[in-house]
Amino acid sequence: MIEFTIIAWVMSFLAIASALYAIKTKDLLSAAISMGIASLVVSIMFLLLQAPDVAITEASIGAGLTMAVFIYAIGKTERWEE
Amino acid sequence: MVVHAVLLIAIPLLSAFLIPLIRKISKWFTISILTLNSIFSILVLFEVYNKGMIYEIIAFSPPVGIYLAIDNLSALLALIINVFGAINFVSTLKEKSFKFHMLYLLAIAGSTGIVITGDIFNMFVFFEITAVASYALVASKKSEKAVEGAIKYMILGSLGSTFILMGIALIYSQMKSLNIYDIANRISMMNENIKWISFAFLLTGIGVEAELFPLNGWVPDVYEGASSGIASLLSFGPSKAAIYAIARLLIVIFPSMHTYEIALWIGVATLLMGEIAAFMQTDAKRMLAYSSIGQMGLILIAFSLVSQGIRYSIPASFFLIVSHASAKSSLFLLSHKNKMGSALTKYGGITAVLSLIGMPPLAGFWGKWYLFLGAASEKLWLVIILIFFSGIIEAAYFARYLHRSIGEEKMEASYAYPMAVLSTFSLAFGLLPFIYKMANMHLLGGV
Amino acid sequence: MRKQASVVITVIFFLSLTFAFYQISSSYNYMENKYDYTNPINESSANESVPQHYIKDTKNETGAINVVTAIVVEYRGFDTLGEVTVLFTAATGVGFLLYNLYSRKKNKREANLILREGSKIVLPFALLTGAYIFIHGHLTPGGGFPGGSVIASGFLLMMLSYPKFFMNEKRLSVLESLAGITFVLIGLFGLIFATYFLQNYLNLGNVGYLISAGIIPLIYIAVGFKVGSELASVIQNLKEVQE
Amino acid sequence: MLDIIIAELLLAILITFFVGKKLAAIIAFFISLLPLVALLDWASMYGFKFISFGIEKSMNIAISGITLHLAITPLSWFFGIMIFSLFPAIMLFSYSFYDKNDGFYPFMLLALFSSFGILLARDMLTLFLFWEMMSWSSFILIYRNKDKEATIIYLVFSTLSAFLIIFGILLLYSQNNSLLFSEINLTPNLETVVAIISMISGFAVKAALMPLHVWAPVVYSKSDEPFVAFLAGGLSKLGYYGMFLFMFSLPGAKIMEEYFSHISPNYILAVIGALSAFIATIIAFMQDDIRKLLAYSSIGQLGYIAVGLGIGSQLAITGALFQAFNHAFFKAVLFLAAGAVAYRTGKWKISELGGVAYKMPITFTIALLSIFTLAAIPITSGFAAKWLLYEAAIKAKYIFVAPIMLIAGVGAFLYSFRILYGVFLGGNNHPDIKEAPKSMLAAMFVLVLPMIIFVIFPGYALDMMSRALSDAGIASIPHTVFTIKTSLASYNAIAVLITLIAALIPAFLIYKSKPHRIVDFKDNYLAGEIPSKYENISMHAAHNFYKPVEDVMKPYFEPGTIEYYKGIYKGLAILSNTLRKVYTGFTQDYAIYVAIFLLTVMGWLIWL
Repeated sequence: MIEFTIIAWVMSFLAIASALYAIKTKDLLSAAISMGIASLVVSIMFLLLQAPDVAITEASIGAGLTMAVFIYAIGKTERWEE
Repeated sequence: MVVHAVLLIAIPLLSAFLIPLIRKISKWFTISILTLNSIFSILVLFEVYNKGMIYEIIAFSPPVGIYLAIDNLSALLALIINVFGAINFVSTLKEKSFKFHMLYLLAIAGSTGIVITGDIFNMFVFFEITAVASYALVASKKSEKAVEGAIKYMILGSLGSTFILMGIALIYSQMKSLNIYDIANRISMMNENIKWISFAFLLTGIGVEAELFPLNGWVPDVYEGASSGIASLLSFGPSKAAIYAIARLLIVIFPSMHTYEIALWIGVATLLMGEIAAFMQTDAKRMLAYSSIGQMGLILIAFSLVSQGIRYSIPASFFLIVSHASAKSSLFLLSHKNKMGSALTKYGGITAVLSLIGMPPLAGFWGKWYLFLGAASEKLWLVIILIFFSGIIEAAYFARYLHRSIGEEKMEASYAYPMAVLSTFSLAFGLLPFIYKMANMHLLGGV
Repeated sequence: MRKQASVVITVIFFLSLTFAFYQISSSYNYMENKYDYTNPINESSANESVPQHYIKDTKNETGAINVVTAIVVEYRGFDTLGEVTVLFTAATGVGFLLYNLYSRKKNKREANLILREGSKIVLPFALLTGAYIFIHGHLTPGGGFPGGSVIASGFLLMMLSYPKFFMNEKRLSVLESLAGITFVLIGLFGLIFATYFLQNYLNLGNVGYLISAGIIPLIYIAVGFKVGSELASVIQNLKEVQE
Repeated sequence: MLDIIIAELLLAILITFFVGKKLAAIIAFFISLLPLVALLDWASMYGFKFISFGIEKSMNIAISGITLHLAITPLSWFFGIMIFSLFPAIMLFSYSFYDKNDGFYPFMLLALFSSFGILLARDMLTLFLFWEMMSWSSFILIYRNKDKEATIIYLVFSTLSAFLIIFGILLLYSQNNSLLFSEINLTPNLETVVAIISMISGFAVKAALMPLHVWAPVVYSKSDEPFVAFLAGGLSKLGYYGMFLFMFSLPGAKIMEEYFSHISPNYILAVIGALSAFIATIIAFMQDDIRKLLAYSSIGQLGYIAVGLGIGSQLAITGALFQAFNHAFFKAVLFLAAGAVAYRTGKWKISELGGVAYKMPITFTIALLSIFTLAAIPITSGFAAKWLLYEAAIKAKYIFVAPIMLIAGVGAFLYSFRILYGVFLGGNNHPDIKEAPKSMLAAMFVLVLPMIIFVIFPGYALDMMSRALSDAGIASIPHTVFTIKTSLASYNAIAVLITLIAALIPAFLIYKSKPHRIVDFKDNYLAGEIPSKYENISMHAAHNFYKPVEDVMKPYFEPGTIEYYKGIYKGLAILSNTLRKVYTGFTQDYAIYVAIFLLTVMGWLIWL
């Protein structure tokens, strides 16, 4: 059980850190990527919490497709926030 | 004949899915589907009128499954959304894209779903459908203002959706149920603080759609940017559905003195804010948008009077909803050109304005009358005086608007006819005697 | 001023959220009190809480091993129909707004060799995985949504590696429509062959086998196709937009 | 029977929407006779019997879950006679006044219908319902004329009036739990008093009492004359009907006197009425637009009625009712006459008119008779009414009120003179006009008849009033057909008439004995005013006739009530413009609002 707790803490920290980085950074591309990382971490959390269905969905949509949409959108506009 | 209320949602969804296959005739198909749905909604209304509240189970009986729960107000709102949707569609006939028609149908289906569902998560899902369809419809004018409005709407709307979801999650964590009546029966067992927190989340989330102050920053921009037909759709569809959702929240799930009081003062703030902001507005659509905010406040006040004035609260909201839906959608259609050249538009515009100000025998009068009786039975004199104050301001800017709209220029028939028909509803609902019995039936099966 | 205010409010906001969740965790217990329904259709309901019902009776009632699937498709199938529609609405909205902005003539840079060759190998597996996920939705974790999105991500991979890769939009939307129609029709057949909308009217079959659980696999296949084609078309729409 | 009358009225309203101008006028004329027929039928409760159809005296109609209680009372009968006599005449007048049917007839009939409803209403909701219908039908009639200020100001003030009335209704309802007049028991407590005062101020808006009169000059001067004749003659009387109903039929006046030990609102009402009469008279004789002049004159004359109601004694109320009756007719006639003159000349400015009497002698004669009544020249019924009021004020020791009223009465001569001289007499500015069309003349003649009758038989008028008063439990003044007896003196119309004729005969002989000439308007002095060099002066005698008085008075009236209302408007505008800034247009701000809202609701519910 202790391993689970440690992993959970690490994962939460990672998720929050990458989310904060996504807010903080001026580079929209890395913001999108760090959002993807956050979703990936969250999907691992889901898996640990025994919700495989949600984990699969989160991984493919949150980490995959959403990021692609963001990146396409950034490609059409500006990469750097002013 | 058994009326399946679920068809009100299933048919537009089915046809929305079907439209890409029959792109060429999508316009006429949409019209026929909207007409069919209007007929269904009228049948549902009569069913409710004859039998009282209807429940329709979907897949499994609740609380494990979902059901639709239709009371007099939701039947009325379903009727308004579908019938007005069909009439209002005439004004958007110029749109050729089949995707527009799909989105229109989805917005109608979503708003109908919000009002007839008896399950809180299902309500959220329909909120999402309505909201997403509305964002696209607002932006469909493709002008800069429309896109700006749509983006604001989208940001605030998604914020609101998140809050609704959080509120639902909090409730589910405690009650292990999503059925509104199941929750309502056992709400007293809920942890007091979580109850209030989830109420706050739900109120905030739905309040964004229901144009409550101060959650309504998107309103003026959206109504200004959207084309007249869509502004009209928004004024009778999603916003009315959302205010009804708040009523269910307030009256069924969280009935308590505190929530009524909070809703009352939010309503008063919304009313005053909307009317005062509309007073000096020069752009017609923005003025109507602010005025909508005010009217939503009025409806919320009506809903919040249920503790003492329950006898009057439901009829008041019933008539206010009808009056506002018909009058405001008609005025938004008028704002297409703001010219009342023909007799038809004159009739429509003047009837709408008189109903909003509350002149008998239009529906708006009965709404305000029952609202006042309800407030008087709770001895809320301050609230009554504030409503008077806002009413006078309303009269001033509407008179100005009417005067400005005088002109020889005529509007297209596709705007003039729906406008006149929509206004007629506030006249008809004020005069038909059986409407009163309908209005006076209790909300949600016996509050 | 605005910045400071927003910082302060955000801090307060999160503090209160923390408070809320603390409250929840401190009072977390299953409430198992008896129901007291005034409303007539609920009289037959069990004397147990909804989660317990899901865990105990899912197999008998729906024939699905995966409880989540049973909940998503059967017990709360109407919600799923709604969710599918949300996605559909979003896809339609994106397509509608970007309709006049397409350009397909631009020269685009080729992706590098590894990506190109790798994606050729990965694509069949991605599609197969996606199909597996939604066909086996009632047996194993997964279902229509993840399956569809896995398929869509396979196509995303193709778009990334071959900038000229292009899916026929009309066919995509026909597929999407057919899948949606199937879903609603399955529901409507419930109204006709059984009593309620979306009610199961097929044989539940042998629990645990591929062909079992009544309408669940059918719906999930429809959902899978729908989600896959929608997401793919959304991405394609975004990709093809003129700059 | 009554339901048939109501149905016919409604049907006629619908039909007149769609038919042509002539047919609409004819239908409107005959339909507008219906209420009069009903009233004559109901006259049996007065002991008269003219015709008998056996129309029910009371009826209940259920509509939209509400029961409308309708019944006739002596009080409403009295007001009904005076209001419904106007309508047929107005319809007759407008037969040649309008070239096309653009909404005048249907909405005028709607106004008629709702006046009928107001007078028959036996519960507060019915009263309010018809009151509002009246408000909006007249709003549409005003809106037809496309004047911005009139449109806005009328709608705002009728909304204000409606809200004041409904506030009173709600206060009374919350105490008695009934809307029926017969079930309302007034008790002297704060809520009742507030209710009565609120209602009186609500009705005072329509009655154009002084601080709430602002809409009247604007609307009167910017609308068509046939409609204004109804506004001034009929609608304002309905305002006083409402006041009378709540002050005396329900004894609101008594309750207020019981509640306030020192100065009761009744006294304040009397003072306001007197001031209204005084100030409006002074403003009236400064006007150049004949419609504005008549509008201010209306406000002044209506002030007398308020004085009567405020004093509240037997004499005073009789005087008030008498004054109301006279005013209904003479003001309608004057507005119609102004309309007839404008129909022929197209002018409303006194300084552009003149000598109309030579071309339109019948119009002139009729207008002259009403001006006599307006100016309360002895022998006219106007004099009888005002005399009763003066006497009541003196007897009630209203030291402040009586002199002001007297001065205002003299003021009425001053502006009546302007109409007479500036419009009708003097040099002829309009050589090629004709007499007004016959339908207009007939309309005006019908309306002037009661004034002639009551000159000789004031007793008949008092008969009608005494029944109306008995409704409120007030005994009538002793009178015969020719004389009115009060404690101070007795007024005998015949005696006065004989004296007057005796005095007039020598005057007439002197006038005839010498040849005289018609003085041209331009043949006069400038009354001591030196025209400034660049002023585009008119040499018309009526132009700046009272300039010296005006120069003295104007500084006191300049920052009048209108300025006060403008101040309110400006304040609201500033408030609106400030509050609108909440909507900054930045989505970030809106998101912050959402968070604040969430926290507020949460905090409120958890910690309160």
